[in-house]
Amino acid sequence: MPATLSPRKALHEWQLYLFLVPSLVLVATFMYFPAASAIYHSFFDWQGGDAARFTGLANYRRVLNDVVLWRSFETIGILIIANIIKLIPSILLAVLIHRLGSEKWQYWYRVLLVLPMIVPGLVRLFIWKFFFDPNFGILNKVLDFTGGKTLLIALDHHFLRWGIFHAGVPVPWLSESHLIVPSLIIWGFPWIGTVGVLIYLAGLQSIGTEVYEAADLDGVNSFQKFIHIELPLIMTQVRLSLVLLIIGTLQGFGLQFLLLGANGGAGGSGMVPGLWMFNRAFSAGEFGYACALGMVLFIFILALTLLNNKYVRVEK
Amino acid sequence: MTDGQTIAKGRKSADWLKHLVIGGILLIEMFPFYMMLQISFKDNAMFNRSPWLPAWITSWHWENWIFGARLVTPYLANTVFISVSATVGSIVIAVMGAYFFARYRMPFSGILWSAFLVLMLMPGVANIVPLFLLLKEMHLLNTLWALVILGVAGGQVFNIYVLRNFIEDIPKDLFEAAEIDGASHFQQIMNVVIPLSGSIIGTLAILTFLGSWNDFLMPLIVLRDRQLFPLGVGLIYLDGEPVKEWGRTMATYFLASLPLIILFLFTMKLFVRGLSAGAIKG
Amino acid sequence: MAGFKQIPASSPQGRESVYGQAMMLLTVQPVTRGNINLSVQLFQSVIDKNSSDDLGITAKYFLGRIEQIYRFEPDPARAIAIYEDLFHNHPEHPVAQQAFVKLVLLKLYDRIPDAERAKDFATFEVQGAKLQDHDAVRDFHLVMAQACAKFGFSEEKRLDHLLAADAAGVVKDDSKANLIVSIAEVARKLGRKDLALQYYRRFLDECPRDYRTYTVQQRIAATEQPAP
Amino acid sequence: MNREKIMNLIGLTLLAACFAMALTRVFSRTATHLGSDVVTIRFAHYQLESGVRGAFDAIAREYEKIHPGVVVEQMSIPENVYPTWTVTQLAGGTAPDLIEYGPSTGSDERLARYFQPLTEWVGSPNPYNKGTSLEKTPWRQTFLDGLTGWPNYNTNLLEIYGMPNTVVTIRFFYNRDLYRKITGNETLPRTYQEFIEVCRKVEQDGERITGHKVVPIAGSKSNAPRITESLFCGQVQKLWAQYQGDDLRQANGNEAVLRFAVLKHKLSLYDPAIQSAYQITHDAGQYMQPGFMQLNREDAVFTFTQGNALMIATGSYDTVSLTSQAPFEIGVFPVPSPTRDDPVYGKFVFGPATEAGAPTQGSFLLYMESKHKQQALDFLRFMTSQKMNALFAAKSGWLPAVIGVDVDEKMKPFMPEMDGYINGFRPYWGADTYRVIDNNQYLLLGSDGSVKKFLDALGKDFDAALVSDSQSVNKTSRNNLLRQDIALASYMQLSRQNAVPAAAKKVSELNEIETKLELDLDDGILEMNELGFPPMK
Repeated sequence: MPATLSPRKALHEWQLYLFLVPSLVLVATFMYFPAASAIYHSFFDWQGGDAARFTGLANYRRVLNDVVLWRSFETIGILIIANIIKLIPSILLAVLIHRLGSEKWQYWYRVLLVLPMIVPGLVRLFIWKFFFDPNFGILNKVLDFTGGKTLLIALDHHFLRWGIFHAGVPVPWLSESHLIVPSLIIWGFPWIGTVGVLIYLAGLQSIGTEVYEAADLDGVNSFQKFIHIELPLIMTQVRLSLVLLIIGTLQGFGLQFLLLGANGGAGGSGMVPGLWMFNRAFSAGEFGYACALGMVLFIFILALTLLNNKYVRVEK
Repeated sequence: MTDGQTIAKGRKSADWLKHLVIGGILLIEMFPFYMMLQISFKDNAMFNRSPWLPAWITSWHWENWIFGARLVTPYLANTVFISVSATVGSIVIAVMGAYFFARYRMPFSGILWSAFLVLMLMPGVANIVPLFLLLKEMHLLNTLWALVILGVAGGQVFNIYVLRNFIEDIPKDLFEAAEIDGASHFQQIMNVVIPLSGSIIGTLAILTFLGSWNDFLMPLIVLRDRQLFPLGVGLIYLDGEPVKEWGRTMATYFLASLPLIILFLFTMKLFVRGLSAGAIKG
Repeated sequence: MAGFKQIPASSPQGRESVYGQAMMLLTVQPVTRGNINLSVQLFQSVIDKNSSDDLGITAKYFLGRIEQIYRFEPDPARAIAIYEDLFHNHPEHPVAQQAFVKLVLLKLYDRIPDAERAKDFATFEVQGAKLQDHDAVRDFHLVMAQACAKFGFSEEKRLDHLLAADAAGVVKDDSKANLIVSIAEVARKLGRKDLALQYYRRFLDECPRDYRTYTVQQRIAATEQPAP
Repeated sequence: MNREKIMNLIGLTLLAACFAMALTRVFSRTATHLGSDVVTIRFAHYQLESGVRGAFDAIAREYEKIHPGVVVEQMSIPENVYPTWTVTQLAGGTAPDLIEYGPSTGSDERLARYFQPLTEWVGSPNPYNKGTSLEKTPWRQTFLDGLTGWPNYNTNLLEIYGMPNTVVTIRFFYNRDLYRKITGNETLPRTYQEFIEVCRKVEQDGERITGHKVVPIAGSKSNAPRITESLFCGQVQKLWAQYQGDDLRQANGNEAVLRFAVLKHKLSLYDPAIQSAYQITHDAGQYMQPGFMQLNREDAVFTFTQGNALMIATGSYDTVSLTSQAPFEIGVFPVPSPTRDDPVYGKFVFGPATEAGAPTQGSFLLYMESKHKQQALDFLRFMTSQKMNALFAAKSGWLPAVIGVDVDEKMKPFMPEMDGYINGFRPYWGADTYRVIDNNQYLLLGSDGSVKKFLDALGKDFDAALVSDSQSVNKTSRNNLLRQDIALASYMQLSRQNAVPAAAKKVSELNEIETKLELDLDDGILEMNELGFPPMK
């Protein structure tokens, strides 16, 4: 953390504030004004037009006993835990690339990592929807071919008792209430966040080569090298990814909307808080209530972010 | 300082295994890229017959690419203008802002920082309407400057949040050394901050550039005259066609990303290698 | 609103502008309880000056409307009291007659035991006969006809009210189409064949392109040939 | 190391060069401002088919020919962005003069706040029909449905807002070669039983005859409801007749009576008619490819054009795109609904439903704050004149909305069938009941789905949805009533000072509308009070 300043020195360094002014002005006008409007409208019965009725905390009282919202927090909880676990592949890939002997290969792998970012989402969506297609999809073909299907049927019969896997009937991955969350978790295998990898690589770069030489001398094996050298040094980046992940997952609903529609799909098991906010605003026309939902969601995200900052310690 | 190649021999031998794993993962990551390329040479009938395997070179449909080129070129000038100005503006202002937070713990910096943090956590439901009204008041509607300013403002919160972490990791004595030589804050940024966090600045620049290069929602709402439209708007029309011409769409998407690829090949060198190498020596 | 304040409240235009200001307060967005209360006070000040001229009666009518739909927590009882008082004092004034229609609607559709509702219905039938204003007569009969269907009063009364509404003259095309079909249907159910056929035929030539055309033709065919 | 420097230099110069080129292009562009006396009329829509855009363009050019001082500009906006685009343009006051009706422009609140009611102009003939058979017909009656239904006539506001360009009918497109190969003949099914017979034949012998798996109907999230909803509505024709009231009102938009009947347990979802409606939905679902509910429109079209499905149900607007993509000949036949003598489903049905209520679409709304309102209205009259609608139908391949426009042979089977009974209600009666049904329909349409499993699952979620839908409808009618009351107050004032001649007539109209709205509102509030729920959220 930066050194705290005595008031006298701070006065001397007053021109440092000038550095923040441009950013502050831009953010205040173009980001704060719309956000403030959302907070303002959460106290109104507002249907998106300019007619609005002040109803004070009525929207917030309604949020408290909104069954669909609290059910959607269960789904989002599972997704957050899954996404946290899905951070690991990106870290491992970054470490692998970093440990490569030749600088030249490291550079070319870094370039190859940037390319997928350019491919528009439409293409990725097309491929993954095809992966889950019940009749032609790869997943069902692989399951049939490797006997995984019979395993699932047995599992379902004896253990799960959902009664959804039947011989001869293709598995409807995205239209069966029990299968939607697992499908959302599998989505995007092998879960490489190219942005994440680049950020970790930037962090790993600050490790001097002499540190590795010292570790080799002491006969440290590669796993201990990871735990004691590399992981601590990129903890700031990991903590950063955790924050971005929590915000992204809790606010995000694009994938659920594209795959399952505004109602959250079969059994409503694809319903997440962000999608419920979208549904209330655009399907039911209750913009004021959607703003109140937004505020409640904001408080959840804030709580999780503060928790993350407190418990994910970063020792230098 | 030994060159990279001769670093600890021990690690070199186990590299083929690493190459294998990295290569495998990258293959999966590059699959969409392959799909985009091979589909771009097919017409709908060929695509329907075999969506996955590339067609024989003899039956490639080059007219998809001509269609793509004719569609992309009119939008290029606007897109480059918006993306470059937004990226440069966003990074410069963000670096200054992050420097303020990271350099010293000034009075009120705690409040200001939480003000920034709050914005990042705020989910946007009805943000577009108030933003539009604001732009209307400022007579920025139907101008490219509106998109540049939105690009710069939009990137601030995220960029400052990321940059602050990295600038704080820079050892303090480097700053003190520069200060003793009489370097002003501005010179400290130029000589210490930028060289040391070159790669993260490069990554954020790529992200900001990409964001405004593909953006279609704000341009479509803010702009009215056709000749002001950027690339994102042109592409969204392709996606809207009820009869989806997959071949043409993919070819156009590839051509739309070509300038990005060329730019990254060069600027990647600039951010990754040039700057960081210098810092370690310094 | 600043414009209104310059004109002194006591002068004749002053009263008109106070009325205008009260009306403005109901339209200013966003609607707040404070604005509504202020509007009530301004209407009341207009009435206190002169409660029986055009402006006074209309102001009182809108006091009733505020209690009925503008307030965040509507108070139908107060609205009914205001409308009764208005109609009682100025039965001949069109606005007061419109208030009577609102009164009828509020009372019949309030949560009251059926017996009491039937009694009210009877008294309103008597009082309603005195209405002359065209709009009030038409709307009164439309409300009474709908109440018959909703609360199961006699179909004959429903038919009479529908016919009376048609006699008074419905303005909008689509309400006219609904009215004509309703009269024909009720007449058919009551076995008054000639009246039913008259209105079915009137529907066909006044509303040529309607989704009910085929069904009406079927009804005419069924009604014309003698019952098997 | 200097090779690094050179590479960096090249990179930087390249970037700078592109930027410089872009700068010159952007700033050299002279703003093409038009002369002040030229009037620009803009109309925005979200139909991106090239044929449709070409048709609108042709109409715009024709209009400019006879009105030299006017420029007509077409703005086509992609459908997925259209709601956001319209909301901001309306809120910002920069909307074009004519906007196409859509989910984001069609709510009562938006219509009443931003669009000009056209009721007063539809009574007189359309001047651009001079010299045709419709010369003296009122503008309104020149349309196939006389603008009596959704989306052009709003039953809550009792006003006409939209003037349509086309009418949408749902048909089955079928693969003629496959049909001949599998059924051995060319006769098309006319009744539901014959239709199921064909489906059964495809299911049994399809694979044997063609050598690959064939599905009777290509289904998807957007195609399946086209058939299942029309079959559902057919099955509840008699049931709706009991609730529709003497004015034979349409079910669409008047579902309040059904919501209260179910909440007061006078009508149960297990009612035989409703069960038969869900049963017929289930049956149709069995003949679609498994897991079709997760697929979208492109997947269904892909399956059909690949020859893996015999039929696909969609709107007449898909004719051009389907015929261009399918490597085989395509035929068309209407969705066969059960007849009265159908052994299983006959007893709940009057007969085939009228398509007079078929939604006329591609309707344009007149923006309230348009700077050239009269000119825009004139263009709207021109666009919906018989001659121009014929031009539109010919160029776009869509159906005309105006009477007397002859259609080429290929489109004849799509023309709406006017004769028929009033159709029943759809399964959902508001945003929340739609959500609950959408969430549970996999229990009905899945491979081992059943009506009982589906209805049991609806349970108390459906009741809660009925309450919340009723509450939001009550609030909408209260808001509509407030807006009417304020308009009425100002017209009362005008007519008292007889400043405006037509004020008295307007007062009479507004009183009539208010009476209807207040009857609906007070009915809704009474029902909710009797049920013990707060009338509004």
